[in-house]
Amino acid sequence: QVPKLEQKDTYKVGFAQTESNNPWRIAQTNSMKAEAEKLGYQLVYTDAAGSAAKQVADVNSMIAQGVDVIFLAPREEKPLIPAVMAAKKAGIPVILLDRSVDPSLAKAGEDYLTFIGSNFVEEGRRIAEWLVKNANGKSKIIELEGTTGSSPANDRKKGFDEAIQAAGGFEIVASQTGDFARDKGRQVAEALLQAHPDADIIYAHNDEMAMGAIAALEAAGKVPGKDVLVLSIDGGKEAVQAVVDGKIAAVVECNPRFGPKAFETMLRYAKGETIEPMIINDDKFYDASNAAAELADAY
Amino acid sequence: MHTLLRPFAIKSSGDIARLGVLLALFGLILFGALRYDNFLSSYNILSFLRYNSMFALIALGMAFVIITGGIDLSVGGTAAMASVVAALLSPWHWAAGLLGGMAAGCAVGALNGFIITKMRIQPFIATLATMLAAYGTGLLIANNQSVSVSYDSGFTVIGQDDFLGFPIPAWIALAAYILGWLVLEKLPVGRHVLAIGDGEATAGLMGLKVERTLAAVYLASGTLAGLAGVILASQFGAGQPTEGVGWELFAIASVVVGGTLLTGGSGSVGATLAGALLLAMVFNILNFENGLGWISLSAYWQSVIRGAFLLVVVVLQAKLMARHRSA
Amino acid sequence: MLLSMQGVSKAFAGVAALKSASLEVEPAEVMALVGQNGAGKSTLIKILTGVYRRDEGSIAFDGREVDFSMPAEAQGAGIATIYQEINLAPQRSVAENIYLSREPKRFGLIDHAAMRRGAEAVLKTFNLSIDVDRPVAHFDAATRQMVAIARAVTQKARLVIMDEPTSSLDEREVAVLFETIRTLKRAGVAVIFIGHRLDELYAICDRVTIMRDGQTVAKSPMADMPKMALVRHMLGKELAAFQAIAPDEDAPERPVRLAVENAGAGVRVRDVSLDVREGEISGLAGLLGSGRTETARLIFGADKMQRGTIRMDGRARTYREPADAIADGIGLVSEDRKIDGIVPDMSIRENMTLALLPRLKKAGIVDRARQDEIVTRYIRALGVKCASPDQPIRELSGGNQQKVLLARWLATDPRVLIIDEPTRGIDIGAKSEILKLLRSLADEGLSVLMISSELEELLAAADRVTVLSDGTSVATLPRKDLSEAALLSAMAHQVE
Amino acid sequence: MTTIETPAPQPSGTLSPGSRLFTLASRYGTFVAFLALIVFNVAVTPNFLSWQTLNVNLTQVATIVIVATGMTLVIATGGIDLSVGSLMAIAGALAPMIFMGQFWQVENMAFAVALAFLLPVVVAGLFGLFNGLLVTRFSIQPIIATLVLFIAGRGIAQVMTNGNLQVFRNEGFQFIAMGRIAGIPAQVVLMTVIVALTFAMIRYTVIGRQIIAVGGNEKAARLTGVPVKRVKLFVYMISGALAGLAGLVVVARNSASDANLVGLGMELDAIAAVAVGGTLLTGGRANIIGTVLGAFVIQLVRYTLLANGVPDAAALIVKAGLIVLAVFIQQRADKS
Ligand SMILES: Nc1ncnc2c1ncn2[C@@H]1O[C@H](COP(=O)(O)OP(=O)(O)OP(=O)(O)O)[C@@H](O)[C@H]1O
Ligand SMILES: Nc1ncnc2c1ncn2[C@@H]1O[C@H](COP(=O)(O)OP(=O)(O)OP(=O)(O)O)[C@@H](O)[C@H]1O
Ligand SMILES: [Mg+2]
Ligand SMILES: [Mg+2]
Repeated sequence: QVPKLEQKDTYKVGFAQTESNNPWRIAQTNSMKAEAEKLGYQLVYTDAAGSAAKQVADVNSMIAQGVDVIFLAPREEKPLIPAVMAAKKAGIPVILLDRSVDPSLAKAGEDYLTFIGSNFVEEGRRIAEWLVKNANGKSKIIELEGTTGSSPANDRKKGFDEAIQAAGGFEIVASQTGDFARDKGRQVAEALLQAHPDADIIYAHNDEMAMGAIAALEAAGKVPGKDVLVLSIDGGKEAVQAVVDGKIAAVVECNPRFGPKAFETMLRYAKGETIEPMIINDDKFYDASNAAAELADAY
Repeated sequence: MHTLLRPFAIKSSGDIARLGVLLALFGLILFGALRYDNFLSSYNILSFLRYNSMFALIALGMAFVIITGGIDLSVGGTAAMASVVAALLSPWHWAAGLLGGMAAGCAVGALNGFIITKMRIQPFIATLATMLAAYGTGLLIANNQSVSVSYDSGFTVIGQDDFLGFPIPAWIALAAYILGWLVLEKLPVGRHVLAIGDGEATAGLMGLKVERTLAAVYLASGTLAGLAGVILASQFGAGQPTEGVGWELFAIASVVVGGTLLTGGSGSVGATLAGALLLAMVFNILNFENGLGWISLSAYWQSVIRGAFLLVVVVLQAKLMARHRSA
Repeated sequence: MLLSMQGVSKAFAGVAALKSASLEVEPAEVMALVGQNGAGKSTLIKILTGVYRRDEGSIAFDGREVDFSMPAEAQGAGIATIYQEINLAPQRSVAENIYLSREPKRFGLIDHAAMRRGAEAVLKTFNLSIDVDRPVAHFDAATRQMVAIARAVTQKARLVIMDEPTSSLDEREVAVLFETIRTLKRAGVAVIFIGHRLDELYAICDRVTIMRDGQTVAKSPMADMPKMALVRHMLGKELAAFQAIAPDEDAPERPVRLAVENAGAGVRVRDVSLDVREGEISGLAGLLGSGRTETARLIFGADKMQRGTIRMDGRARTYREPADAIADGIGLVSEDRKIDGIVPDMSIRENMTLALLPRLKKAGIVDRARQDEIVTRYIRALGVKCASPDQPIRELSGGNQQKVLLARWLATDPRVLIIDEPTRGIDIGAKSEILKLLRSLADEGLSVLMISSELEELLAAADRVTVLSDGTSVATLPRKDLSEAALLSAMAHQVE
Repeated sequence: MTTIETPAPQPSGTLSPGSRLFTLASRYGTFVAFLALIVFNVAVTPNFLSWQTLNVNLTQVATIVIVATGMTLVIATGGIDLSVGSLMAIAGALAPMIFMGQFWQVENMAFAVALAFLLPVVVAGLFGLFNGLLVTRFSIQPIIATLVLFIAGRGIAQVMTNGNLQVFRNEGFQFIAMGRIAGIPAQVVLMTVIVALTFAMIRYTVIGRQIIAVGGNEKAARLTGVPVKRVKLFVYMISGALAGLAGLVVVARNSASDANLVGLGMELDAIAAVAVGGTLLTGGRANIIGTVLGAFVIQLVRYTLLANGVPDAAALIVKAGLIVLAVFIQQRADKS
């Protein structure tokens, strides 16, 4: 069973972040810190710099420091299992944020408390579904993948590709990694647009690459939104603004503001409530129809 | 001087640097012990050793490579690839995983040796290329994602279990270091490695089999990286094709902080271990410092502090060596 | 016959270094291999030991055809070699260097104690008692040369090759070496001895092979080859007599240009005072390790001077860097050309003008025309044997490299030229040329400080000689008092 | 291309015309590799022969070339500079902060933009100077000396921006990456000018020759009066400043500065370009034209793999093979 959590006035909580090299992660970290500060808790924050192995070591050092709860944003599904198990053994409840761990090896409600976050496969599927409805005859897709081997890249590709295949009539002419980065995304888009001038849809696995792709389109003398539809995931302010401007056609939100919900869940557990095994964020969807209205709320 | 004291005699500026790194290591441990609760708890010590044994292994191989005047940038990629191979083979038998991973590392090492000695391409470039190739191969055979190891074949024992109260990976690293020390100090081939680092052409003229020795050194480095990959897979239950980024720089820094010159020709196995532990300790200290809550260090400050720490260590070392030289 | 090399040819980048050269050596004989700088002696040796591959020719060793692909194989077959540029691992200890690749072992592990004992024992036979645990780099060129010799003679080889082994040794060391060679001979070992000092060759060698321009031009028993004939074979012409360099004995005292007063640094240079006068060649003599090289480095600003004063033309000067000394018109041709002299990958042109560069510039840009002019002039004046001025200097023979380095400093038109072992590795023809050149430059006003281990050379060329012993200047002998006996007794001053 | 400073000795007329042709062809090893890549692309890659393709490749290669030029100088002295990527991030973070008025109120935009060009490059140059100081004053080995800023430098950039992305639009500033001079993209012009100046410096100036001498034999250089320390300080400073400049180009091109990512991995690209271009990492040589060709080869390989849909994992392997091959050809060429 998941270790119990005493009810106390203040807690020492650990937050094991996986990396902080993109705006999304930074927003997530800030949200966690802000909430901990608001509640007056002591936060032990670690950054694994993109290494699953280091993240396990980080969790171990939290255990050594005797934290009450561990919030873990696991970098990967499988390698973080030892961290979850070590915490369980040490009597510390773990709450997973934004990515989960391998369900065949660790179970919510048993080995860790719960998972809070979005479903990356679902994000890819949602954007694909929008495309199927709104393609207007466009059909040749360039896909800008996230960092090779990372789970959001794999899942966002899986969800999208499967849905597109099922719908039929579309062709993914090229799919290459842009490392979730604007500059790399732009360079890759520039090259792919040269090799495939007939492409009329670009699907980027995050906002940064989408912005890069828009720059590439403009440099190639094409009009994003008209000649080429740009689709993205994350839904940060800059991207939603781009939807308003008509440069991005649609974007699925993947909200990084985990702080309030994470700490609320923890307190509910301390009070003795049973926690559902999975808490899915309700992520918004922006397209021309709602972007202007929602812009102010975008993160 | 009494023969018993001979090993501790300070004869060269390298010895001084080695003394320096030991002092720094003890200083840092003392700092941690005084400042943080539970810093010297067995939990922290054991998990520290379990995790960092991977880096220690890689640093050992790197030490040998650097002593020859070379460099091996491929170790991180090799470890990542080896972890995938080990994970894929682990369902058969734990030994299949262990040997398979080491063989994968060995293969990259052999390739490095070939490119460097037969194609005569500089180690920096040769191993830069094999680093890319190792990552590529790892991703290909892993199909771009982490590969679960078998939890039934006993493979995870290697990385996760203890023996006589100490983590098995730490035992492995210890054994490797003892072996490494023996080779470097007590076997002719160790002397040859040092002489080659002193000057390849000269070593050849003195009748040493330079190419063969160099190839062996890269092979050893690759194999140790493969072993680190096996531990990676076993300890974390997965082969990870994207792990290992920056490990080579960590290893190089460990070796250099251990008083070994990148120009080759001198170096010490023991000091390399101390160097690796010292640099790893910085991460551990930073984690504890964050826990104090006095200052909440962002990840950014952490890298600034790590850089500054490295700076302080190498500058101090340089000063010590300069003073020794002028004395 | 022990060794027979026949019809060996070798070309580097299309330029022939050896043209069908041959060499034969019998067991237990000492074979002299002589020839001008660049004649191909070292190349022939390197082909024999597998450093280079030959283009043509055959080699038989001990009755069998051999084709060594690397020095390790030649060593394994019983050939020990001391190469021209001393080859030792500088950071390894003396003992390790002597035993590298055949370490004494106990239970499979290196027996460090045995190695130390062995090394001390063999060095003792060379009258050298040094700390064999110290890295070779801590010792000067002469000691290193002795270590290399010790390494070679303890290899139990059938053939020992020595490429200019005496170029950095003083007479006492040479005597020790010769004793060693005789011992080897008695044990049936053959020796190939390459050298430029004729007296030495006649003293130790049984037969001689003479090379010129990559070819073997003469072979004969040493006794049947008069000196003059040998030189004629070597040069392909008669040698202008090796004398008349010496200056006039009662020339008037000239003003002091460079004065060193009680200079010292560390333990190597304790207290050195000497004068270098305008238009004179001043000699600096001393035993191996007496601190001559270190003194030169102090004067030149290469090492930090801790005590004493240097005066140029009467004014006290401090040189923190060589650049300061150079700016004052001082030049230094260093002793070890491989470490302190050449920039191996740079061309002859660049190497020759390196010190001159700052003065060859117009608005920061090198004046190529002047550079060319200077380079051509010195290549001709010193007879540098090269394919073109654009050839990398590392491709030149040892002696020719030395000439380029000399030209490097002459080109700066210095007022004081310090020159450490000026004729090391230089053939007899070029040697008298260089000494004559120094003389004539002195006559034009240049002040030369010449460090030399060859007393004969000092006697022939110097106007006065300062003798160092254990880092201290113990005597200054004017021309009229100069004699071999006087020098030797001064050098022995504190040692005995 | 062969090295500039030491043209190999002219074969003395004994070679047949055929073998001379071969020598010539193999001497320009990198160039041959480059041509082979072009031929391959013309045959295989769709729409390769177009102005836009040339444009894309030239603009993309510009930053690598700029950084690799500085790297060539550092490597020529026998050093190496791992900090270039981090310095790009620092310069890239600094520039927008200046013209967006985060330090002080911007009153005159033209002035602010001029400052946004100048200040970051100067700061990066000073950081380079810091590298040089570590190398010369403290005799710290270059890899480690520059590893300090490799680790800390990006952290400094992130601390400056708090890790946040800075998005901007500023025509004046972005001219460096978006503008055109006589129809040629500004960054390409910039690259050409830098390469030409550096080439001339290496070949014709005293400091250029001294850089080579320091790398070729430091002891000998010092004994011939070369101001070794000053020469080294100079090259690290230039490398830093050029990295800063490249950082400006990147952020200007993206209309955004992301301290986390600007210049990430640039040190390896630059070093690979230098090596593929035939400059030995051991120092004593500087082949600027080779470096440019090396960068072109790396860029073309990247483009080829992308445009032909080679998956990332396989692309890594191909890239590795091509680097080894290119350096191998280049070295054989050097020997003949
Ligand atoms: N690696 C090389 N590359 C090109 N040319 C070379 C090389 N080694 C030697 N040579 C050339 O071969 C010729 C013979 O050189 P070698 O070193 O054998 O002369 P040597 O007789 O030993 O002269 P010294 O008495 O000066 O040592 C010279 O002209 C030299 O320039
Ligand atoms: N035979 C020796 N035994 C011990 N130390 C020696 C010996 N030879 C040289 N050294 C070391 O070298 C130092 C002096 O070297 P230096 O090069 O200044 O002398 P030198 O007179 O120029 O010799 P060389 O004849 O090689 O030119 C000595 O103080 C000593 O440390
Ligand atoms: Mg020779
Ligand atoms: Mg001397």
